[in-house]
Amino acid sequence: MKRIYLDNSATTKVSPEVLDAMLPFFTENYGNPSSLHTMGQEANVAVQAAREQVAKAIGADAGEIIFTSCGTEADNLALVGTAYANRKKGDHIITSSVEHPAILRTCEYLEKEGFKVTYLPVDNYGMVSPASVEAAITPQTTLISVMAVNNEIGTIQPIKEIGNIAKDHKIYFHTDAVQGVGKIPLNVKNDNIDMLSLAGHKIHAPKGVGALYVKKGTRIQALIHGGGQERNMKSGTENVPGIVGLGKACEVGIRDFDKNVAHMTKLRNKLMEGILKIDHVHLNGHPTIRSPNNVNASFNFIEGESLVLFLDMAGIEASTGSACSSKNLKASHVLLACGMNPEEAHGSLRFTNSELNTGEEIDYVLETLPGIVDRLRAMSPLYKK
Amino acid sequence: MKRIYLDNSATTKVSPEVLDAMLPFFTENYGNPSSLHTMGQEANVAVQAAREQVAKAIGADAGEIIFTSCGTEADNLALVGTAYANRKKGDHIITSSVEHPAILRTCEYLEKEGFKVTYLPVDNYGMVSPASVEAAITPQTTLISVMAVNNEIGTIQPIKEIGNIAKDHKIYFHTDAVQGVGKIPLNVKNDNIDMLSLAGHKIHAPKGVGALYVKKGTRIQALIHGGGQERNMKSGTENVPGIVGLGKACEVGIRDFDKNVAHMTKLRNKLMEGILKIDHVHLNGHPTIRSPNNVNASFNFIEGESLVLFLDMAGIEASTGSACSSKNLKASHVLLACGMNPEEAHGSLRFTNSELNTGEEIDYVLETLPGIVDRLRAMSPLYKK
Amino acid sequence: MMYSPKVMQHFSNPQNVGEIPDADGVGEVGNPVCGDLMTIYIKVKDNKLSDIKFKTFGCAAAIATSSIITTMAKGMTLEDAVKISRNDVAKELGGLPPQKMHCSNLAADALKLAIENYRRKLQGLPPRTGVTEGEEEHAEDGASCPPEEHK
Amino acid sequence: MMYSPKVMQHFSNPQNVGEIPDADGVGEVGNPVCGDLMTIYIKVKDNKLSDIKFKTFGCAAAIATSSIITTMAKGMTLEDAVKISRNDVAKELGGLPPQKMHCSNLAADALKLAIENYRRKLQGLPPRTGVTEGEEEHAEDGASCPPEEHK
Ligand SMILES: Cc1ncc(COP(=O)(O)O)c(C=O)c1O
Ligand SMILES: Cc1ncc(COP(=O)(O)O)c(C=O)c1O
Ligand code: FES
Ligand code: FES
Repeated sequence: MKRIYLDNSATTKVSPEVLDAMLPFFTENYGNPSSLHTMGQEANVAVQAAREQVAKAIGADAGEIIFTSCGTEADNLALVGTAYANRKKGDHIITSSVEHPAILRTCEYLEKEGFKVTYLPVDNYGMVSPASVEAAITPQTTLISVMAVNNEIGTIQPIKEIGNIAKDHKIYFHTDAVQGVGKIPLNVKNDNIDMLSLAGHKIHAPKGVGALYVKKGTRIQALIHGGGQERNMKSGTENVPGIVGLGKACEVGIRDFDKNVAHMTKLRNKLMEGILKIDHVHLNGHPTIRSPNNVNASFNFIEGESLVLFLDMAGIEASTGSACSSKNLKASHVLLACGMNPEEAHGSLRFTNSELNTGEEIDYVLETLPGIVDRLRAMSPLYKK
Repeated sequence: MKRIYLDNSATTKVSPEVLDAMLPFFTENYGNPSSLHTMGQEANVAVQAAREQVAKAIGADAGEIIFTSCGTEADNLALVGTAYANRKKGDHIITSSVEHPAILRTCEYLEKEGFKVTYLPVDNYGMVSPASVEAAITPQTTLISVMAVNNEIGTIQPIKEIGNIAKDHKIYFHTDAVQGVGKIPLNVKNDNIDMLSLAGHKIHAPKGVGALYVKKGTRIQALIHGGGQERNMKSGTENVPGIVGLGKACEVGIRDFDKNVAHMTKLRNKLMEGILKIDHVHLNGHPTIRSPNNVNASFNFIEGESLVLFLDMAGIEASTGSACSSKNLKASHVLLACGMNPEEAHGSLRFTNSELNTGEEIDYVLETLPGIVDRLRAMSPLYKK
Repeated sequence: MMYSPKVMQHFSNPQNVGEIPDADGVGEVGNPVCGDLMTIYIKVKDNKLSDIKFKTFGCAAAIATSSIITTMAKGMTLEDAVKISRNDVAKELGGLPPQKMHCSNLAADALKLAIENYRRKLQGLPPRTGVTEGEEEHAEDGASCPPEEHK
Repeated sequence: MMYSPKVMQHFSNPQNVGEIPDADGVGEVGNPVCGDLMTIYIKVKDNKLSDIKFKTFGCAAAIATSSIITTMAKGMTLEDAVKISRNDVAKELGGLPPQKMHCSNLAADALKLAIENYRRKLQGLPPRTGVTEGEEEHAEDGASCPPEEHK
């Protein structure tokens, strides 16, 4: 069966261009970048070139990029690293209630360690208001962390406005842009961003590599100690093929940005319009200020995991924020923060496309989905026609 | 020019078997192991299979393996994770003065955070005495961390004896076995090991993946917080291809263990004997209780970086513990801990082979090295014939 | 796949879906806030379950356990049916992931409640409900399973 | 490569290696504990450096800076030679990695000392030494370069 992959916010296929760039570093130029010999220095040069590519994609300088093992590590380094390094200045952090667990769990850890965290509410579209950020600032605030694009509902946050507020108050501003790179324009200088997290596997680079941009002069300390790689901020032998892949993906992502965004937007709109024709369905997230690749909708009376698995049996790969698919059985914190009731939150379904998807694939989804929804509703005690 | 890679303790070539196992996970089975759909579940199955392979290589259970991004992260997680989780019980850690920076810098970080660390001395061969471990134990000791095989001089530590002492005193025992896997027999049950670090790129798996074995029941907390992957101990989307590669390398490493060790030992002995025929040279590390792949020798009157670079120009890739090749200009802490004077420590040269090296390569090194040593000595103000 | 083939079989092709308008007993359990709600309808004849149907709002495990318990219970005496335990259900399905074990509880509870309500009816008592409201943590032990969060 | 082509060229093929047994001035600087020791020998004729040789124990940068400074200084007047600065040396080599800048200091210092000792000799004074002992930190700024440790 042909499979239709529409879960690109979970992870993406490594693109052939990226894989080609990586391959020599497994079996030919496999040196350790810290080694003095030719093989080592070649690896070192490749890592530096990738650093330039990543920096360029977000308007940073190469010396401001720290390679990490994933988006989560970048988020942890940003939060824990600046919280501790600036503890003398203050102990208060501002974030939003719709962040990824990589931010929320880390903030909870910091709370256990004595820091204070404000979790800003969002509107029904999952959007943080810049005014609420400003209102939450105290003399103890050292860091504001608000994501660029929400991973569940695709809402784009007003990061430039938040960056300006942070700058005015001389507070560090971090944005988790794991879902933003390649989807929205990002420029750390224009947007007044002090730290920015990204992850390779969301942009057709491999899993196992991410990066944190840290503006020159930012006070931050390491999470992982050792041989001093990555300017002492992430010790451990560099994941050279992964880093090369991330560099390439950034280069390609910028090169093809307009084309990709136009394509993704077209597919998204088509899917969104088609889905919203189904009864008792409503869109989650902002209707227009949303990621070009994200459609998230709630299907009343049915539960997301069942929906995802029925779609999977039909060859369509999507995801859900349903509690039934998670360990703690709580419905998606993002949908709840948007003011949705738990029953509806359980029935959420997320499709996230990429430049690799096609219009025919969307047609097939729109043909297949209504029947599945009907079948599940027929089984549901909540559904009375 | 044909290049002879003899820096396998720095990093290794990914073996074709390993790369083949990994490749499908970049562009075909690229799902996120947390995803419910087929692609995700296939990735999940692959990660679990790799967990079994890694566990088997060290006599552990699959549920006791936590995948990390490198050896350094495994070391940090072991030390920081147990230090904090057991802080109520005590605040004292015992380690050795010849550990890798991944351990030493992490211990220094813990000292800054209020923990107490004993750095045990070593004998002239770089060996820790089990009696010194026992003597250092206090009622506050919660963790002993001693490496399995030293990365610079190859000395094999008496970890089984140390494990027994730790067990008798009900103290956790961690061993950094990054240089031990595939070189010496390791069995966490027999050796009374509670935690063991390993890294893929030292055993022909790729860079960007490592693992920490944590015995069931060990109190440990996470370093990196987020989505709860790896039983909450290393959040972040799993590096699926890397993990698959590490699993495969462990399987192959155990399958070919005897053959590889015999081959490496033969090459090592040949190289060691040849090098020791050069004047004013002496072996570093233990003459017999050493890694089958390691030759480390000091060449009086000359400096290691020059030696490495001249060898590199002749196509031979090796490494040195010379201060001149490092940021802080201090000679190798390992050689100094062995009681060597700094001048001699600056002249150290390390060759580390693997099963991929050949006897002809060693012949070439032995033909080439003496001329280079002579040339450098002729330039040296320390050398008077 | 996180689910056994038997779970997937019952999930993709569930048996005895529906309502019994003139049911002798109805057992409704679950908590929509937690994303699960299950109703089991029974018909009783000669102290045996002559018919049984279900409706379920919930995950694949919830649907599969509902389906399998109806096939297990159909034709059983009330005494035997009431003894079907969570483990019986899980075993019959070839196992369930740890965090999904509570779904098998749900199915067993719904059947028990349907039988209890049948008996209460005979005694002229009003039916009981097994539906709870509000947040609760009812996961058994998810420690060894990777949680699924939106990535 | 961490080193410029010019550094590698002077390192792999150093100029003016050796001693001058009847040197007019000798400058010896460095610290073997830090892994570097450098001796520069000069012959002076008509206030010019008619010959110059070096011996160096140290890294590639130390050897290359020794070599280049001898080629730069040969034929210079003492006044000009004594002015050769660390930056001149580094520039001539097409740059040095930050943690290696102190090596270029070393070469400039050795030449200055050789000239100073030549002048002291003319005045009947004993030569000075630039060799230090014991541990010291003399790295300039290694912050932006990856440190090399045994892996
Ligand atoms: C003994 C030892 N421990 C830890 C490490 C760190 O491993 P990695 O570079 O994969 O983080 C290394 C190698 O660099 C090592 O040799
Ligand atoms: C917004 C956001 N932040 C952080 C992460 C964590 O990234 P990773 O899984 O690479 O650690 C993700 C994806 O999982 C994400 O979508
Ligand atoms: S119905 Fe919620 S976990 Fe199964
Ligand atoms: S001589 Fe030590 S760094 Fe150059």
